[in-house]
Amino acid sequence: METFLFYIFSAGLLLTAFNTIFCRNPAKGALNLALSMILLAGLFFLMSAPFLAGLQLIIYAGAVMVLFVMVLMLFNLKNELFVFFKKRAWIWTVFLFGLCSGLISLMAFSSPPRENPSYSFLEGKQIALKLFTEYLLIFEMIGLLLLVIAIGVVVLSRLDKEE
Amino acid sequence: MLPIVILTLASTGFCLFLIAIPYFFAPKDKNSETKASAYECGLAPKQKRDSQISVKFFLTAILFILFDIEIIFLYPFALAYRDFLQTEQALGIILAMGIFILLFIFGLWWEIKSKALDWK
Amino acid sequence: MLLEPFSALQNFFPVFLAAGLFFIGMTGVLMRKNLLIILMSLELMLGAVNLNFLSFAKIYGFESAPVYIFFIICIAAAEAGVGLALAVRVYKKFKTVDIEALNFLKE
Amino acid sequence: MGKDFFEISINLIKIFVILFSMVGLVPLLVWAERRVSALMQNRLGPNRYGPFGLLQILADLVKPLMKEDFSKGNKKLLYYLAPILAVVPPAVVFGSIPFSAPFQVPAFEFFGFDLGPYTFYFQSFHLNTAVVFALGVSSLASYSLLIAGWSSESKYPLFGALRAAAQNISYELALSLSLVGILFLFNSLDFLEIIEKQSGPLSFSLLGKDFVFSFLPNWGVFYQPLGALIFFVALIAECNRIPFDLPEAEAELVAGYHTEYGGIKLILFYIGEYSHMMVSSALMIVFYFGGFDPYPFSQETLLNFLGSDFKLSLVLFFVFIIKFFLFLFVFMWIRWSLPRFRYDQLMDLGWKKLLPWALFNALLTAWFIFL
Repeated sequence: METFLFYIFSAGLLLTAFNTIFCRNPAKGALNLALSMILLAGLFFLMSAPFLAGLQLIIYAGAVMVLFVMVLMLFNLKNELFVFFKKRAWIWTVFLFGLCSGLISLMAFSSPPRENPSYSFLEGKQIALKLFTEYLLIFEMIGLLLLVIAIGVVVLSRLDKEE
Repeated sequence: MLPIVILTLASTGFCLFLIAIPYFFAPKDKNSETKASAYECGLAPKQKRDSQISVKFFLTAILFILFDIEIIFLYPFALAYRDFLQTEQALGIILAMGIFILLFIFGLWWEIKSKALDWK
Repeated sequence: MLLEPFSALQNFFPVFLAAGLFFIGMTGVLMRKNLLIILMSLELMLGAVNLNFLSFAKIYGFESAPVYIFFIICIAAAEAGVGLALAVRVYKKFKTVDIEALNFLKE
Repeated sequence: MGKDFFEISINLIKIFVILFSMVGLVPLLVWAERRVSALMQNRLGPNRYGPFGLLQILADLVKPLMKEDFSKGNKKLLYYLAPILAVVPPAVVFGSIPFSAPFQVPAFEFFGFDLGPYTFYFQSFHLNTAVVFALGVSSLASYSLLIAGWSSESKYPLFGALRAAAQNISYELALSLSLVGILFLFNSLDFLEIIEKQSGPLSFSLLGKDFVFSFLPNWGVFYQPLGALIFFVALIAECNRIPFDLPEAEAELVAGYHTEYGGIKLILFYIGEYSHMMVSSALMIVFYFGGFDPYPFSQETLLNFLGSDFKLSLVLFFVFIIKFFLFLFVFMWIRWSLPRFRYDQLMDLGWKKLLPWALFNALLTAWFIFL
């Protein structure tokens, strides 16, 4: 039953991903992307990583999408005409996807996966133990990055007051 | 995982069922222009609907994301806090989290001082 | 039950899905002219990378994959914020979100 | 869902029972709210139809069902999606809240099938990372505001939706920070474990010595009174209830984001709001008031007093229901006793006061645990 759900979610994910790109109105694109992020969180859930699924739900579906929808409402975009930048991009996509899936199947047949995997490292506590022992430096850098962005965004959005 | 999907489908189905009832039973009449116009306390809507909205909402949303990420880092730390106390380099980890929270507090203080958050 | 002949590929299915999603995001970035849609498809690509990390964590027991996913989620959200701040500035100055307008540096 | 056919069907029925009990409770809450507010302003609430005016609920529900289903504009799909999105996230989170202790069903024989032993959970689904899940899903609630405002295609609902979403967002920060305090204390993400850790008399060890207060229960609120207050205020703000319901206030923008909605779609918004209120009071109980933990007598004494753990779960269920209605009453009580905040006061409270205090509370707990 679970694999059946897995296929439904991945089909839904591909469908909404297509919609975010091929829709006329960017606001509909944003809502489609929100749905695809929720489905991605569902996929994480099915792959027995509930903590990451929860994070994905909070950050992507909760915060990023609300930001997009807010911005799109700010711009009040009319239904723009169906404008494509370059036609050749399609060919690139199909070619690279074929190449990539070939490489993956090569890897699949060459090295067998682990036998009885224990997915204990996906719980919240294990992530914390690994995060704060091995990747402490990156953690500090991200803290600094967020501070810089917080200040930068405020300054950026205040420039027009001086003009 | 399956019960969550069933629960969402059940609740959407229930809402659709509720919405469908008036579709069958309620009276339907022609869709006059005045009825279709936006509701502005009875007066005819003055100007076309799109207008410029202040950037303030946008700023709140971005600051929400940034502070939400910092809170997300606190979740695993809170979960494994008692285990960190047992490890030998516990003090290093707690110090690092102290610096992180210091940056968080400084960011918040700077936002408040620079009046980026107040509305009027 | 679908991929019985390629049973070795059975647990590689999310990797193919992630690759597909990544390239959909890539077409979005390459093909669309609206700055916002480009940012959105960028989010899509980063989500696909997350999915890839998780599936390889499960297949090959890659211990520190969740930490990478953690960082990618944070950086993607922060990047979306900054990207949109710039998009607002572009909209205010050029009154359009079309990236055709951003060719003033070209002489 | 379950090992054998019997368990799957039981789980399925349980999901629908919990969903319809939640949606069924909403008209009762509407009626209770009108009675409570009336008694507070010493006038009688609805008591014309049926005993104590209980048939008033029927009238409230049937009338909008018969209203003409009017909709306009070219965003029809989104116009209908908004009310549905208002109801689905609270319903899903309501399913994850444990109403009572799970009990073991022994293996029994039933029409020739021998059905193995399994545990029966008093909730739609049992998650071991329920806290993050509940927070993630309840953060989806701000979509219904935005879509409703945007698909009504007129200026004022758009403003109302933006303001409601901005308020919803900024109080979510304080909510998740006060949850961090809870995680410091009980460091587990599962609702059942958090409740289980809150049983027994209040006992903690500080600087080596441990204190036991036998008269106070071991609930979260006595460890973090400040965190409980912040959590409660943030929950009220999340449900857009007075004193935080400026975006829907009549005086401000007509009716905020659901101006253009009428008939059954408006009722769906009310169902969404009241179920969000129910979820909030249930979360408040689970985190700070010990879920289904009957303090005066511990669960063990109750168990051997009542015999089988099935009866124990039933008694614990009633304990939860009592606390649940107590908190719903507090929600209504606050609604009719506090004036409405101005919008900038509202946002200032969210960012400038609640957020720093929640952070302070989390750090304080960390410091105490460190000692």
